[in-house]
Amino acid sequence: MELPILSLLLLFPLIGAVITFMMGKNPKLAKISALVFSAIPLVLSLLMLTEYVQTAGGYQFKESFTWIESLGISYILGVDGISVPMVFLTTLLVFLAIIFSWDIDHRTNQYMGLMLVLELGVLGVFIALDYFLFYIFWEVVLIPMYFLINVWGGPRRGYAAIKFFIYTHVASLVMLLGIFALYFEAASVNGFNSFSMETINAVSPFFGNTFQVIVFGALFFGFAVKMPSFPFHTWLPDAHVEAPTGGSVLLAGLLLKMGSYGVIRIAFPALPDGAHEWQWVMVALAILSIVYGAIMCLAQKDLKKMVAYSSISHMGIVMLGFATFTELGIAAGVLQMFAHGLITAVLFMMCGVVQHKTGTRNIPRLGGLAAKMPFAATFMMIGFLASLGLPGMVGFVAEFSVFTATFDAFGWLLLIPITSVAITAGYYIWAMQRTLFGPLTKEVDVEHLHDVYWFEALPLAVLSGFIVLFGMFPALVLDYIRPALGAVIGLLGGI
Amino acid sequence: MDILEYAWLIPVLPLLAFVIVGFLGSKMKDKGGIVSILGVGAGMVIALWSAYELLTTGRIYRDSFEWVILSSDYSLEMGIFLDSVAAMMLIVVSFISFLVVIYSTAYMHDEGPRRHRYFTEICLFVGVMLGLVLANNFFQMFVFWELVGLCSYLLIGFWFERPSAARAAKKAFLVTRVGDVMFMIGLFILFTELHTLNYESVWAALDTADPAMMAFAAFFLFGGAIGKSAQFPLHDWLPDAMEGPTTVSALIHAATMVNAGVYLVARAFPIIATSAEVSLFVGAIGGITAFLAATMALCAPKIKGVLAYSTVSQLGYMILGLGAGAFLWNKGYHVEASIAFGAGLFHLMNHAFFKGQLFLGAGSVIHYVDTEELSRMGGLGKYMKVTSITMLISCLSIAGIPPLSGFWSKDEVLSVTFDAGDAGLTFMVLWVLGVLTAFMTAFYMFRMWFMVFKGQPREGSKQAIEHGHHHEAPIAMLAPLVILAALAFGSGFSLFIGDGFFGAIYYEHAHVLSIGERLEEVFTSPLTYVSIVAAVGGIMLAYYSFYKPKISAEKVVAKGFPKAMHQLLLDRYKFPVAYDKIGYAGLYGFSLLLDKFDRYIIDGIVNGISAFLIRAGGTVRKLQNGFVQSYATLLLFGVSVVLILLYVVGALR
Amino acid sequence: MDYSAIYPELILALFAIAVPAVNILVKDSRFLAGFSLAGVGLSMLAVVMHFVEGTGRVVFDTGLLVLDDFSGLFMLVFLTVAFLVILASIRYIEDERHKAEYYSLILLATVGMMLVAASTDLFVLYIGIEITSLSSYALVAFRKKDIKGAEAATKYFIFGGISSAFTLFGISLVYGLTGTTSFQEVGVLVGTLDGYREMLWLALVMVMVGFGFKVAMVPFHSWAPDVYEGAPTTITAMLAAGSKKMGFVAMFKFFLIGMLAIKADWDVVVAILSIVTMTLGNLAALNQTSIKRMLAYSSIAQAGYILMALPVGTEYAVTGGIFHILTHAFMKGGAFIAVATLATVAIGDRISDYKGLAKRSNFMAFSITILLFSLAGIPPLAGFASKVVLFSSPIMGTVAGSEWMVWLAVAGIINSAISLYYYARVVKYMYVDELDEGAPSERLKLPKGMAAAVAICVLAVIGIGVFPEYFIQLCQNAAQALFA
Amino acid sequence: MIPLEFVLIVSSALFAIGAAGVILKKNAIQVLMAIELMLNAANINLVAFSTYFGDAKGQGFALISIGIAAAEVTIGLAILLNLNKLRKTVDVDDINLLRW
Repeated sequence: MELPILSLLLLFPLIGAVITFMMGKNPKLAKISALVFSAIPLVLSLLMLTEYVQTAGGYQFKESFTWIESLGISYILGVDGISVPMVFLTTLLVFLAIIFSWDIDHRTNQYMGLMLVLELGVLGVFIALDYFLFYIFWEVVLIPMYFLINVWGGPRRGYAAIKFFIYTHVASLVMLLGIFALYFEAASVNGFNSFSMETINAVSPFFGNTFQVIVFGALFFGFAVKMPSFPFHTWLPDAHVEAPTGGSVLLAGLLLKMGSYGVIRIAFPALPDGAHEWQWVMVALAILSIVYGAIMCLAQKDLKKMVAYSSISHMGIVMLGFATFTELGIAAGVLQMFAHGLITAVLFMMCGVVQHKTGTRNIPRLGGLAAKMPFAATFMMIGFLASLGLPGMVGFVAEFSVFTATFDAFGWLLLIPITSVAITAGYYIWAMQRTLFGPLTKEVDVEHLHDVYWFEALPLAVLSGFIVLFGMFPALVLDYIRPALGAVIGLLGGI
Repeated sequence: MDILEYAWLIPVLPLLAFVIVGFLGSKMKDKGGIVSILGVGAGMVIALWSAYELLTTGRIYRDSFEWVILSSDYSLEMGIFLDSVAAMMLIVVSFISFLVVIYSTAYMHDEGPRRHRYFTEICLFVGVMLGLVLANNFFQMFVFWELVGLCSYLLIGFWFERPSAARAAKKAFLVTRVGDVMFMIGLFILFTELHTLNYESVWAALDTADPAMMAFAAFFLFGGAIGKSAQFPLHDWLPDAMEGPTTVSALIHAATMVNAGVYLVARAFPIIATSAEVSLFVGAIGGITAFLAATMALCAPKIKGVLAYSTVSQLGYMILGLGAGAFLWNKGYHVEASIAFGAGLFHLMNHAFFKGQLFLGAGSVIHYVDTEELSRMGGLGKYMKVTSITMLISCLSIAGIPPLSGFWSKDEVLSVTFDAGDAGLTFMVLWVLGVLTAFMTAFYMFRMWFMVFKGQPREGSKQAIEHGHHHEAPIAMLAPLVILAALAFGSGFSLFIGDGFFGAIYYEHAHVLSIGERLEEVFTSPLTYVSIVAAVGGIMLAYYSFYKPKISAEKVVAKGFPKAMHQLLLDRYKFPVAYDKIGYAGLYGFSLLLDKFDRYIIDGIVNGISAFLIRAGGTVRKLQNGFVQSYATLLLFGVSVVLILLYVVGALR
Repeated sequence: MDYSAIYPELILALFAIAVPAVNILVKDSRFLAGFSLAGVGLSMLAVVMHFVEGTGRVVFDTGLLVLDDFSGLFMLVFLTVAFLVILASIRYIEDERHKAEYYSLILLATVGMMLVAASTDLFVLYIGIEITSLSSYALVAFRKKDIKGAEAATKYFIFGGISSAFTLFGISLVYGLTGTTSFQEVGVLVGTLDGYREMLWLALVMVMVGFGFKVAMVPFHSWAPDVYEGAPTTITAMLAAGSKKMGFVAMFKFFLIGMLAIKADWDVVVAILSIVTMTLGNLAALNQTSIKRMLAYSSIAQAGYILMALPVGTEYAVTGGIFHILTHAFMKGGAFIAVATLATVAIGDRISDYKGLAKRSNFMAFSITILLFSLAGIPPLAGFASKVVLFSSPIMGTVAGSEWMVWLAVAGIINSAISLYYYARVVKYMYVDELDEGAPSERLKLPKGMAAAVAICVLAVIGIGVFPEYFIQLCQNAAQALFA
Repeated sequence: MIPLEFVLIVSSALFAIGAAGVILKKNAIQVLMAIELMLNAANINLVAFSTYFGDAKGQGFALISIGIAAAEVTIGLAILLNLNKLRKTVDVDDINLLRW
């Protein structure tokens, strides 16, 4: 038998976390073990990328064992074209985030261990094919993030951490109720209990309409909070502002994706009719998030808070793409998830760098950094430009296709979200002008201003490389995504 | 061998140079100057060669591949589409880029290590600009369109530590971005209506497409051009863009990038031509821009300012020509239309040469006197012979004095506008504006020239002269000046080479005339003399007010309406203020408002809930007062309540 | 006559009586503890034998007591609790006098609980409850020098007296209405008593008071926080994990066998009570300063969750209820024992006393974290597994057609979200906050027995969480046995 | 013989009096006695019903519950004595150290 890649993907972070936690005495060793144990999943995911048969579609590398028989819960793992890029993104970002956090000296072993636990949770979410399993991983993610914010966070970390914890916990519990409803409804159709996604989604056409509408509401609430979509977004800025850089990178790069992933993996296939009934709500929220988030960015003084709000705006684009229910829109949405993961990682790392070197993230107090730290400035520009959708960078194709799909589906309604393209350019370019350019400000300690260290430059360089690579050859990702969409579109009544 | 097979190298070689300079430039002793010259030069060689191939054989070269398949019915392609128009653009872009890069090696010499960044960005620019020219579909054009925008942003902000430069860069990016958004919308319309963005497929599909949507598409695409070619009302970024190095102004903001908009209009010409309204709109924007910019140039205090406004104005001419053409086509005058089409592009080419030359000349002047203020120059003629003479040629050319290049193209543009006047009266008005513009152009160009090279040296030039470098700029700077001056003089004669310009570059109907016919056509029409008179009149006025002061400009603008007008022009019709009002007061203010909303309403609700719960917890907790008898009472009370509940529910059931 | 049905009770009762006698011969307290542990062990063995042999339902001669999967499971729960409590008590009551009585009382209380589990008749059930109550009154008052203990005992006793009076009166009414007190027969007869509906309701409520008192169900809960706080912590553990569960057993039997016929009359009311209970418990727990009191309120909230099973009333729901009782016994028992453990090493029961605990004892901090998160229902811990079954049961009901049940689930999840706040607070104190300057920072030397007890609970919580299958099976069988 | 209703009325009254006493009396001993009243009210019921049905079960149970009540009183008094020793009071209004 060939090796169970997916189980190994989960196993190594787990082992790594345990081992790393034990290295309280020796921080250096803790870092190295964390690095190793995050490198292994990265290798595995690369292996998976090569082994995966793009054209085949459907779930591959499947593993399935009965777990809790009496409730029909089983341990089912599998990946399709939607989850493959996410898995790669996860392993990559965790690995880089660990490198980036090389200078963590406070409770190093715990920090690194938590990073690995986080990886475990997120990977689990992306590869679980059983609703129960999915939910467990979904919740597992919260705890390490709670500690990351709460122990290594900024001044108001206590507030931010508990807000994040409870807000998203409420959301996931509501989602859980929805999953229960699905479970019983499917059981009444099938005549046997099962939490397996495929089993439940297979009978989704038999679910009553009102049932679908209500349950979709529950699920969508859970996901909308996670994405986060206006008006359920307020936990995000606080969490980001307080979280340590590594935490923010994973929070924005991966945790938000879990929300949109849930929509495409669960809400749509399981409740197609519900999706159709809710379409306009989704569109409205998506557009609101896009424009609202973009305008909010203009107002922000804190660089990191600005980036946080930009995440809201960009995840709105994902949602908009999904809400078109067209192959183009959904494919673009998934691509945008991937793109945003890479880009936002760079942005938050840069926030960390600026904070680190200058001791402040307050845009008005910054200025002229480009003169003293050219490399940092370059990375920051790459991040900003990629995020504002510059062609040749990964974000552009996704954004462009989403808007194409939007015009295709909703016509002139496009004119509202498209404004964000200009506004986004507005706040990024303006922020660049005020932080990187102009004369150096008094507030910043010019003498000791130091350019990026190796452990900061390396991840940034790698990410920038990927941003450009996938920007020039989006097909590299899209060829995984597109064949997998047939199933979803089919259920949604497309194609 | 067929050189066109290698056309893809045209952008790739400069981009190669970009990569090499980018990564290794800092190590090189000249910070990548030579490499850039080689890269751009090699690109130019192939470009000129293939342009020659194209123009002589008149063939069209196509090549493309599917870049990314988005979905079963949407895919984006990248490719090459080379026709005579592209060939003309190739000549202009590659050649001027090459000259400018050479010029830069000398001009930027004092910048030291920073040249590394400069050459990197210049190479990138040349590469993507050529890519834009090669594009075979609107999407690809948009991709490179954005990238040239990026380069312009970076290069305007080259001296980023200057707040003014940083601000100018931001303004350039954002204002053009507004245009880009419209461009994007246009793309979406085409894409969803026709499911392709390939030039030829789009042109072919026009007859069957929904005319209303096509009109919208044309309108939005032109919106892109408005931004990039600095047309009214998005023109105001270009004057600020002069914060960049003069070479950059010459290359990007005079000769190449700003023409991208015109090129877009040329490519979208058939789409625009489907709608009379849009064509009219295009023409009107062109005419208005030409006029407004010219007025602002009249009293611009800085040498580069004059040139910047003049650029905007000339771009207006081109757009006017194309708009008139589209209008004529729509009205069925196909031959005139194709001439107009050619005229616009003809002016594009000529303008690229003489304006490039003027900027480079201005560069060498600034290089010499270290100031941009016209009021601090003067009397430099005898110290900078080459510069002054070459610039004089360009001035004459742009003023439209026969037989220099500017004359031919400007005359064509005006005459086609006049023709369009038959079909729609608006164009008559535009023609009048055009003529006035011609007059003003002649005036402000010579105002500049006289103020720089003639009269008594004012303090700026005095210092320069006393500081005793009485020598002209180095050869690396002079050579490009001379070459360009030659072209500024002669590029117009392309009318008489082979089938002539209009025989090579036209829309649908070639317009081949023998030299005699051409000359006859030009010099028999009264319009020609109108424009000549306008030009000469402008020069005369300038001569008498700035060289042999019979008229004192100061006196004229000293008081009353002229004064107010003068001030208004110096304030650029308050456009910068308006932009700031929209940007800061409007959008930023609103965002601050929204921030409050977010903080106190949306987040307020969230925090409110938790606060409420905790306070409720406090109260509930206080109920537990510790007296066992109150507990007992609660118990009794509870029992009765439960009983009542049972009855109530029982009743309800 | 066949005593096999009551071997467990008999064994334990004999040991309970024997402990003081043994004390006369052997003074060593550890031996006493060991002896009583042996008793618990033997009794457990007896129960386990029943499961192993799979002798279904064994009835004691006149049918007042049975040993089936339901009662057996609960006997196991009670015995386990007793085991843990005794194990933890060894060090906890070292310096007290009358240890023999202490142990024997614990055993007696357990016997009472087991009787309740085994009973098929209201009278027997009442007797069982009383046995437990009387011994636990004494246990709460066990620390004679402790003012708080005395006060707690007084309150517990007075409140308990009242509620048992209510129960007795209620039982008498039931007896008067039906002429019988056997659940089965009552269950058959209540359906026929349309004329006496109101009377029946009165009886139902009065009986409910006594049971509600045990499970600390609002509005009969008010004794719980005070008593839990005042009592010796090990005893608190027993009250929370043991006698509380006995109350549920009684309720299951009374409502789902005795009063099932008129379920439509009371289900909504009980549902409301359950919601009120969980909400009030959680709210009051939000800003407690004493961890014991916080846990007391939290166990009121947990009682609210378990009460869900009654109004839903399906076999699945009862499975969930039983499962949550099972897991809660470990979570809450473990939590209280952990508090007791820390008390023996001079860490007070203020939440703030737990500051930086992770520095001083990783084991304790970790254990408490696991137990609390399990209480909050964070996967993959036991609390989550049981909550899944419990909370999904009303959804099942909803999907099956009775829409109002969904509110039970909604209230449930909202409450567990709220509860997360105060659980996380403790965790934050232990892990996030640093030790204050000058505060003792040397590592803690934990008493073996107590640590072992805590460890057992933690392992159980994790084990049940990850591999719940077997336990769910047990609970299912129990539920089936109940409805049989 | 006395009709059942009368007995029930008496027992209910007794129960009510007991309940009132529990709430109103300040002295813990009196509260204890009030509880006893409530218990006995229940016992009266049991006896009455058992005679009414004519089966001995009720009476037997009444006897048992009296026994239990006795035990309860014993423990109760013990607790109160200890309380009195520690706090020098058996007034229920003085014992609220444990609250909130």
